[in-house]
Amino acid sequence: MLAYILRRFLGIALTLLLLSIFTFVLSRTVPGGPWLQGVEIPQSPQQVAAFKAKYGLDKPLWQQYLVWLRNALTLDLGVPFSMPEITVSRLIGRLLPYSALVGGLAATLAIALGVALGIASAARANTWLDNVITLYAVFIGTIPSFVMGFVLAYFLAAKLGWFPTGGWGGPRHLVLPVIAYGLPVSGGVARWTRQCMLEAMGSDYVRTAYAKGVRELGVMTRHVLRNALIPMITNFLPLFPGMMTGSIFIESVFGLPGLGKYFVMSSTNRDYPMVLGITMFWALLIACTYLVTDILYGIIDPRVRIAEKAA
Amino acid sequence: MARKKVARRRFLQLTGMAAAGAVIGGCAQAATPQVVKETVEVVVTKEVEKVVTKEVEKVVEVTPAPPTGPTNALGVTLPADALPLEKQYVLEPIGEVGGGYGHIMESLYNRAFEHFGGTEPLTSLDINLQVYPVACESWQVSEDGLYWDFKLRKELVFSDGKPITAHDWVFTLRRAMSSGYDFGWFYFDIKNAVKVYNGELPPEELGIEAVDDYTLRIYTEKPTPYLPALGVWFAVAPKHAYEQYGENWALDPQKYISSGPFILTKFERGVGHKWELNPNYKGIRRPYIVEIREENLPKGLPAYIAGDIQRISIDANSPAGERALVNANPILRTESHPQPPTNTDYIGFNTLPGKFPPLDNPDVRLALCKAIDKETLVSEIFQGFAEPAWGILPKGFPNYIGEQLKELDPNVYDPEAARQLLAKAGYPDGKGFPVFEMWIRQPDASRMALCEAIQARWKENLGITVELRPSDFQSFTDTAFKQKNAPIYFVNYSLDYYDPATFLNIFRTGGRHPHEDPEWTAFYDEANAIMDPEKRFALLQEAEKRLVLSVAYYFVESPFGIMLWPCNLKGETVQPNKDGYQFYGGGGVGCMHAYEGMYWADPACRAGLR
Amino acid sequence: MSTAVSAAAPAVAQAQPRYAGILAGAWRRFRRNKLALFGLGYVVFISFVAVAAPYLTPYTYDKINPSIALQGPSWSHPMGTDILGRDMLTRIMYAARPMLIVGFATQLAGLAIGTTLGVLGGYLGGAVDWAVSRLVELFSALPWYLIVLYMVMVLSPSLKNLILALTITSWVNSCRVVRGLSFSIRKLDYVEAARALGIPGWRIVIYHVLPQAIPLLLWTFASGIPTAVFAEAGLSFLGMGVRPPQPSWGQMLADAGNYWMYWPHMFVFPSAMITLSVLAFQGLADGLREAMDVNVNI
Amino acid sequence: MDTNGAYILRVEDLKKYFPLRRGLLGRGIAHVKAVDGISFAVRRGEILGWVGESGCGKSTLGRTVLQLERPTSGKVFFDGQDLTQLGGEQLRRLRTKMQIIFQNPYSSLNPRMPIGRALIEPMVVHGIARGKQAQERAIELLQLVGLNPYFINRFPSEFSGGQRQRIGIARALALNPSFIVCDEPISSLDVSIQAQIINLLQRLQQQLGLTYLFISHDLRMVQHISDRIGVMYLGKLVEIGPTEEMVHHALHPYTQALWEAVPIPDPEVEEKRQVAILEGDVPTAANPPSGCRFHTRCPYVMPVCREEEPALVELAPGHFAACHLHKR
Amino acid sequence: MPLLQVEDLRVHFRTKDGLVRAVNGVSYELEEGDILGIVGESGCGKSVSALALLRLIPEPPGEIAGGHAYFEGQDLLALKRKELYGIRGRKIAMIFQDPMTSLNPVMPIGEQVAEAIWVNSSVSRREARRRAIEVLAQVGVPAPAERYKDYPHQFSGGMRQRVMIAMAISCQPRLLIADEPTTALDVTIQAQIVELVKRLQRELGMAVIWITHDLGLVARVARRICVMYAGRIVEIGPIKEVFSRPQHPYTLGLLASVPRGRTGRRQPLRHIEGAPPDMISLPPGCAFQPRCQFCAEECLQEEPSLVALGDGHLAACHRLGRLPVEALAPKVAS
Repeated sequence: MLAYILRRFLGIALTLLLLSIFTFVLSRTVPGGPWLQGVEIPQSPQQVAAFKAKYGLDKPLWQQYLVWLRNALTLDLGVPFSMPEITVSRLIGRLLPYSALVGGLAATLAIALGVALGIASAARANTWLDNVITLYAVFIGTIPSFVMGFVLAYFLAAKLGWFPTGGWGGPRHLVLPVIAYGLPVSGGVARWTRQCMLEAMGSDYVRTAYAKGVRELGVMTRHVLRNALIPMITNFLPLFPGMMTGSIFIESVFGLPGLGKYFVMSSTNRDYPMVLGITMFWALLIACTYLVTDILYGIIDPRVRIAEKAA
Repeated sequence: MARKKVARRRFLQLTGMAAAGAVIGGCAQAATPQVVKETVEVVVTKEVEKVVTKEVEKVVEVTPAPPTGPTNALGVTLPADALPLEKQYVLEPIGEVGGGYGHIMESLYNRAFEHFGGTEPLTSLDINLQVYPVACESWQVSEDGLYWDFKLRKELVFSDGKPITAHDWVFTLRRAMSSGYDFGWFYFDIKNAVKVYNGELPPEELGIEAVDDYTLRIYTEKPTPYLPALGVWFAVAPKHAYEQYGENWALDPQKYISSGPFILTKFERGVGHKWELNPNYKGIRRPYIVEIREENLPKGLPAYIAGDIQRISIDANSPAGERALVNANPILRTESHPQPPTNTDYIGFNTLPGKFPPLDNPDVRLALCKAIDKETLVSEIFQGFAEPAWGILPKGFPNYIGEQLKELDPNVYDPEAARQLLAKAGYPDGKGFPVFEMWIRQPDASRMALCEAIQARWKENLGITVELRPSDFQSFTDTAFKQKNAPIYFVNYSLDYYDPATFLNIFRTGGRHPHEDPEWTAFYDEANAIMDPEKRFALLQEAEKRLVLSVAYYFVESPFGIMLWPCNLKGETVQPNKDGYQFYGGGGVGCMHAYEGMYWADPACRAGLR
Repeated sequence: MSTAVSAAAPAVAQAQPRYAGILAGAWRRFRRNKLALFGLGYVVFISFVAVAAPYLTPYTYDKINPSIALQGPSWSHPMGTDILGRDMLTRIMYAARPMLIVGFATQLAGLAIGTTLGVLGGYLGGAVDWAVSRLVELFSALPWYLIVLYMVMVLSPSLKNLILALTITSWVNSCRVVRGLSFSIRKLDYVEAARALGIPGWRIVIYHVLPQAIPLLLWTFASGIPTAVFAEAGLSFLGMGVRPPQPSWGQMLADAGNYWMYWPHMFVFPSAMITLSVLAFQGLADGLREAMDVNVNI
Repeated sequence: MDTNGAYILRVEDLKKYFPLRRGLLGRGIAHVKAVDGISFAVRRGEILGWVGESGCGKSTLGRTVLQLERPTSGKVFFDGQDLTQLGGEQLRRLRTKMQIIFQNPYSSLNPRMPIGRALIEPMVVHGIARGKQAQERAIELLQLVGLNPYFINRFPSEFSGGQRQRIGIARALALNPSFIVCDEPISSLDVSIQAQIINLLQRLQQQLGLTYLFISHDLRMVQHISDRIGVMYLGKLVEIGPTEEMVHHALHPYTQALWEAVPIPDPEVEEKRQVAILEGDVPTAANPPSGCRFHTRCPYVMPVCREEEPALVELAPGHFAACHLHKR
Repeated sequence: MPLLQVEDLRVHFRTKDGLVRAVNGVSYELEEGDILGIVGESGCGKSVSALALLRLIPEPPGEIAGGHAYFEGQDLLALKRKELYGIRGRKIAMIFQDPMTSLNPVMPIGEQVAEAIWVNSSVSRREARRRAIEVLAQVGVPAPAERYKDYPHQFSGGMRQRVMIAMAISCQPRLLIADEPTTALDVTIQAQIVELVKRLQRELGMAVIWITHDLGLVARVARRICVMYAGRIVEIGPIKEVFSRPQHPYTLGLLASVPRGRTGRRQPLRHIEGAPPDMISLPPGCAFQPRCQFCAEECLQEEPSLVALGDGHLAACHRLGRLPVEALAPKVAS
């Protein structure tokens, strides 16, 4: 197991390395640069040179990369060009909670709602309830989150005044973004849950369970759900980092603080350390989530666990 | 996206300028009697701070006669209809890096804020856009016009109690010009500024000097009649803050040293900032409001209607429909305030010899200009949110002569004449004319539509094909202005200060444009240096005419917007000025921009808005 | 030989002649799926509309006519007009173009890259497979929305760059599908049989491995298109989508988003088109997979 | 055993180990010893039956013999040529002579290839026939296996399991091989179909003079069709000999137990019969028992069995067994 | 009264291709303590007819289209779902073909056995656990207490099937339905399982329905045999009777196609031509008619019904008694 995790970490490290090279090269090959920042009159070559020297941009590309890499290995992602008072790592640390809260809560909502609906629709497969839920799942999934955001903001905020139209202040400010973000995703979750449940329900061991006299509730909880959980978890866990990175639209609609906005900003500003730092951070988070998912998979599925042990 | 640029534009738009040529005064002018009275009080008791407070308290006790509201930490008593102090705050969207400055003279990138709450500028503009002294009491220009003496206010102190002296000003400007401050060109009129900025001379050579502790002398390269107007961009920074805390002192509430009426009390990057009144402030900008909050805010009219944001601007680029929505709502209509145009869009041609023939042929360029029916296009596309531009100065700007320029040949739509001109140049019906790209800097929907309409006119009227190349700010600047590789470009310029020079300066040879005209530059420089305002303006008019006639540029339109703020925002500075324009909090940077002269009254007038 | 055979072969079995052929069978199965039929119909219809838009409408998508701005649906403008007085129906029709171009181009490119890599990895195994798996791993760990955003931003927003950026991420799915399938097909008896028959590797890949991937690939293809539609809508919302005045549904939606209650027609129609497209392509995808899956045993 | 021509195939100490992934870099440390040192030979024109329980490595043996899996070590002489030494291309050309019939008729046919094309493809690839000629030959082949050539353009999904197996056989015959590995060709067929296929295989063998390595777990069928039978247990060949001998005078306790366990379709016999049941489970091939691999289940286990691995010895003419009981 | 009396059982599946009449009028009786073997080819309805007794047919697409199954006087097919729980596991238990997929892969085997106990009786979980260990020991799982927490995949196929059997007999049912329980196992293990079931049957005195396609196995296990073809019973009767005097051509063919003992090597086997029919479009008349060498005109017209031949031996063939039985009689192994 330990060896497995170590091997996976090597894989993640390699992934991150490749990604950093890709992002690094991409950011340096596009026209423009940070020193052209909103300046109507081009700066003098001396100014640009001074700037480049200050941020080490005068060195050959590979040297810059190696410097970045060396620092990154000590978790030093550099200082954003545009925010000299803070490091990229600290900025991520400061803004992550907001993205994580919105994305995480939305994912939680999506999963909770979706799983509940999915189970209900699988348990009553091919009934009107199933049809209604399937219809909901299909349609809700076709609505982009920002559209949902507009609709909710109008009704519940602008019109009824129950919630603020946006901004950051407290739990009340979270309600709309989380719903707007989570609801469309719940459709997909419900469909996948239903599929997993049905798959488990059609399996031989469920037939065995019925044959030995277990009642429906028991079959559903002890046999169907326990097995369906495995593919569900492996699919739903990556939703968390996925939704955290995608919260940029919701941040934009509701004017929330978060990493997404800063990523967009940094890209426009050619703020290399920020772009690279945020990208690498999310990639690390996503890769780790996959790893955790796989480990968890091994924990909840005894077949995998033992196979690992035996091997 | 256009974040950087948009932010800056907004930042500058807030300096909203009114119509009709205001004369730049050579002497101080009091903004309102009330402010003067305050000033006097402070002057009298400047030695001991504690006395000030007591005196102020006394004033409150002694004169209860008119019904008054609460008194804030600066001792300013709010009008009777004001809401309690805890409601007297200004809510601003958090700076998206670009907007504003931690300290006005901070170096490249250190921008986090968007107002002059924490710094004292040399001069400012009142709501009538007249220059008045802020950190100085008065100024005096030398006989030859080559240097200016600014008499500084002796009572001013930093928030830590240290007096603000001319040495601080000298330090601030030297630092700004030698540390890569990205708006350094604001100060290029100062003697040796360009060379210091480019690192060719040491900062000490900058033409700025402390004659004594309270007299600041600024030398200029040549006579610069608009220097006081430029003074809105001169701010003072505490030398000891740099020495004590290093570069980033202005981004830390623990270290922040304010020279203005507000002081930073919270700074969480990306999350929120807060400014509160600086009780040690002794200057003349004395706001009613007690707090500036910068937060992540929602956007759009619904948020405005719901009261979650305090102001919103609507222009031709706003999401579709906002204007109609405002028109449909009587309360919103009362809350909307048109702003004067402050910028101009123009098309530039790369006339560098041999670079993009035949664009170096004035006849060809004239043909291109005459093929555009500007008036129709602008009114159709901008729907009242822009004035057609006949020269670089936007309508209403001092020395605006649009009516005269309109008659000039390049501004007259005449497709037939255009065709003939083109034929004369060797391209009958556009045959053989190269396919050029028109680079467009950060087009929004309406500008893009405009460019496409122009593209269509050229095709229809001249038979030539031009391809549109929308581009981001960086790539555009790099290609069009630095490499000078764009044959045709569509770009915008916004005012920096309140004088025609702000616009005309950019057309000087050696500036950003791929067009060289030393003759015009010489003429303009001479005209610009004339100290007699009337004579100078007359010659500048001539310069603008020549600029239009050079056909290196074709001026298209000056867009403007409408600012909405709640009807319960009251005070002197939100009143209409002499031209009928109203500015939020006095108009923005350079114009009393510490939100002075405004306060929140009872919101009853907004009832039923939802 | 054959004489002996015919004597010994009364056992000629009656192959049930119920299916006329593989395609007919597929079509028969496909036809039964209502959603898939709808999807197919929609895709055909919308493609026709996109191509023939100039001939279907008397208006142009960019002609401004402020005097009739913001009108609700009427006979002359069935979907109303937008803020600049442009016919919404016309814009909706033209907007099908970027949707289809982005969707098809990204998926096709992704398919080409993904299939090649997937087959190479899955069939050849070994070091090639290791490299492909690392690549897939790399791209699945990408915060892909950010990458797309970043690429579109730095390369300047245009249809071409949008496609480029989306392609970078769109190949991963098909690669994973093909790799997994090749991997399992490689172990199937008929591939073993082909090897036993001395059929060269490239032939095995082309004739025996790849055809099996077709249903899944078609499915990935069709179900990837909604992703592209969403991505385009999202980028348009952030102002990085298709350039105005060229219309796209996402952009129209983003424009009208905050004002949907005042001019529902500006919001409802693009929104409905996105919903319909996503539904149609998903339905088509599911239908295709079901229909093409001749062999339930693999 | 080595005579020119008498033996079409000779296998010497063949081993096939599958590595188990383990360790930091996934290097295999443990192995599943699917085939662990097996030697035997197949006479030209005979049917060599090969039995063993699932997981004993009999299918792996078949594939390794044909070099579909490259052996870990050992030699495989086919017509005097050592297949293990041949490169890919040489081997590919030699494939015309040796073929395989698979167990599962559903997975052994490409579902997206009409059966005619599946038959023609190998001929074209090997340049045996092309165009019309190939078509004709395909028709012949279909007739040969008892299928109506009318269906030549149909897809496998349109055929029943038995018919598919016939197609699989036709495909194996397409290249005119002399040696065919029948890898459990009937075990996934219905009872009434099994006999059809067995009969077909038998007829073809006689008609075309083929040699079969007939792998199956169905002892009755193996007994029915084979000239000789080999019995495998956990990767080892435990006994091999002529069918009569193997059935009536099995020497190895495992072979005996196998015959004992097979039910006889006659209730009268079964009623009287007292079945001696072999206890326990088959151990895993990844970790086989020491000594004789059968000792964990053997009713006659002796101390030596745990220590020492018995060698395969000829105990009667052509009858070999690996058991300490029969040490001479 | 017999323990189980099945009358005209019909089970249909509604598939996209059409209606599958999987079980098409099946009737038989089973006495207490008897062992009935049901044989037939795949798809003949033998498993479905058994699953239908416990109402384990997935509905939809399946449905019990008619018939009765009286078990201890109750019609199983008419029971309410709640009442079924009193039967399943407690009175009638079932074991399935593939013990790997039939056991819950994420539940320890001990718990699965214990579950069968506590859902069917009001014992505590602890008591259920104790009894589960007992039952596991009874079916020959070595060290059941230690292996209680092990998961199915840690067991060999034979052991898994023992666990399945343990679950089935844990409540001492009156009837055990074994649905091809040894098909997935090796011969030596199969022998073990067969002996185990036979032993338990003796010990517990339960009746067994043993479904298989292996004629040898049925000869070893069953006392009566029921041959099914295309959803119908074609022949049923005491095992020795049917084996020695098969009356239906299909039974004849099946018996003939099995190589018998030590004879007939190199002789072609007698086999039945063709393949089982497509259950969606059954041939007219007798379902076996397309493959029957004795097919006559009447066989094409009408479905034959079961005819009693005495001694509980029944067969469904139009040409009963008119077949050249001797010519086909299996050569009995020496």
